[in-house]
Amino acid sequence: MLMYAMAAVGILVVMALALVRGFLGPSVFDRVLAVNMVGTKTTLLIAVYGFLTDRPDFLDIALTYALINFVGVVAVLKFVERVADPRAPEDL
Amino acid sequence: MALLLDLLSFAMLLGGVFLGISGAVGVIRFPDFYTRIHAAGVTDTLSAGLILGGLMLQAGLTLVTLKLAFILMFLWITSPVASHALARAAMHSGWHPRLSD
Amino acid sequence: MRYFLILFLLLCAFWLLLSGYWDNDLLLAFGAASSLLVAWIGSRLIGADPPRSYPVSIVRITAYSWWLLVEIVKANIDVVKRIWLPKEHPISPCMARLPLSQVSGVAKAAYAQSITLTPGTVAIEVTDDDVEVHALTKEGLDALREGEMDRRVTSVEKGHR
Amino acid sequence: MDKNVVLVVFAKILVPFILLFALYVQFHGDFGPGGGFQAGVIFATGIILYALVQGVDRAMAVMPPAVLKPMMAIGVLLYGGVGIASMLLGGHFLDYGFLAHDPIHGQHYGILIIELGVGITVAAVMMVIFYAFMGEQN
Repeated sequence: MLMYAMAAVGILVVMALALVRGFLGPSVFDRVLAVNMVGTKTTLLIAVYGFLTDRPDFLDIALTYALINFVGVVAVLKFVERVADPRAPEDL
Repeated sequence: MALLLDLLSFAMLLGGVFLGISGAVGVIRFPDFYTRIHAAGVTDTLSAGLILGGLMLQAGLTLVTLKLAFILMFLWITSPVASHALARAAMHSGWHPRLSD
Repeated sequence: MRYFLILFLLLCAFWLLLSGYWDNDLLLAFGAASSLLVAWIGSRLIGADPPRSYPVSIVRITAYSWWLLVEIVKANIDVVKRIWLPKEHPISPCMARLPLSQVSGVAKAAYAQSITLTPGTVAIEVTDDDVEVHALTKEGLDALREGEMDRRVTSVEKGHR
Repeated sequence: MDKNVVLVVFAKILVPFILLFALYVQFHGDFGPGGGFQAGVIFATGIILYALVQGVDRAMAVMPPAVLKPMMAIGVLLYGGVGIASMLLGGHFLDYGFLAHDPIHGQHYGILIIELGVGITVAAVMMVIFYAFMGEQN
């Protein structure tokens, strides 16, 4: 149990660091990169949490989260490509 | 045997977390967007692989392991696609990389 | 039709592995019905351009995957070194257009995917006869330029046709 | 994101499996986490991924709005129908126990059909909303 807890805390630290990059920016792409990273780490966190609480059902949720994260990033990129002003992507 | 397996999966989880933190530090530390993608790549490939691999060792030869393998396959297919789409979108928006020399 | 059948069998296998209830008749029936429905939708999604070749050569793909896995581990170690020890291992970001020798779009995508999957190199743009790569270091770009990965992907592709 | 080879190829490979995963979540509602709502969302996500990569027109050719709009109603009717059926068979609204001779079986089938109704409606509504958003931009 302890090792799952440690892994979960470690993943949370990674997510916090990714959030720092998300807040710092400077361009919208850095932020999307950070969001994508937080998303994949959330997938891992859900999987580890499933083992921590001994409920392997959580793996379905992890898979779903990974899927939604991927489609979300693709959708945001499509939006950015349409809307972004090429000269000033940091304004978004 | 069980102890050995526990130790091995503990080592894998620890290694995965270490790589994750390394990648995150790289994402903060590297100078421009395109170099940060490489650092994020570390957390998406080997870090995820080690963490899920450590869990697989604990689950043994069951369908849980298989589901973990599905998650890993999905992550390894989608995260490079996302990185590539991100880099491509940035390049198309005229966000030029900082190159050495 | 061929695509439909292959997809149907793959989806049935996927259902069985996801579900794990292999003795529940109701769920098995739902699985067969779902696979049939999705295979039908899937062959409509492909539309007018069904894939010409199928990944028949499982052996070649497995061999390539192992090689790629080793490359990924090596690249990860390299990038982690450059993150923690920037003095000893400085980064030198660079870009180049590298030629690619694959014919089909699937193989080109697989090559670009392999490039991106190894940390330290990212494929930015894939065109008909080259791929634009951003690399963290000059060494990484030079290693890619030697073209071993390109050759290996192409040989897997040739194994299909 | 026009003509991104990598995205197109891998979306093509992924979408059928995403759709099957949605149906898996749909039918395993009483065995694990999941059920109609989640399944509907995942199913719609698969089609939305296809639409983002290949363009809305091709997605509309496979999942035409003309089919989706009746589907939204069919799901709700399925839900309501089970409720009415259980009333006709002597119970209260959605009193599944009366749907079969054995109340346990009745509850099982009742929940299954209701979840199916929810799933169909949610998937159809999500896709129609997405089409509406994409239509506005063009």
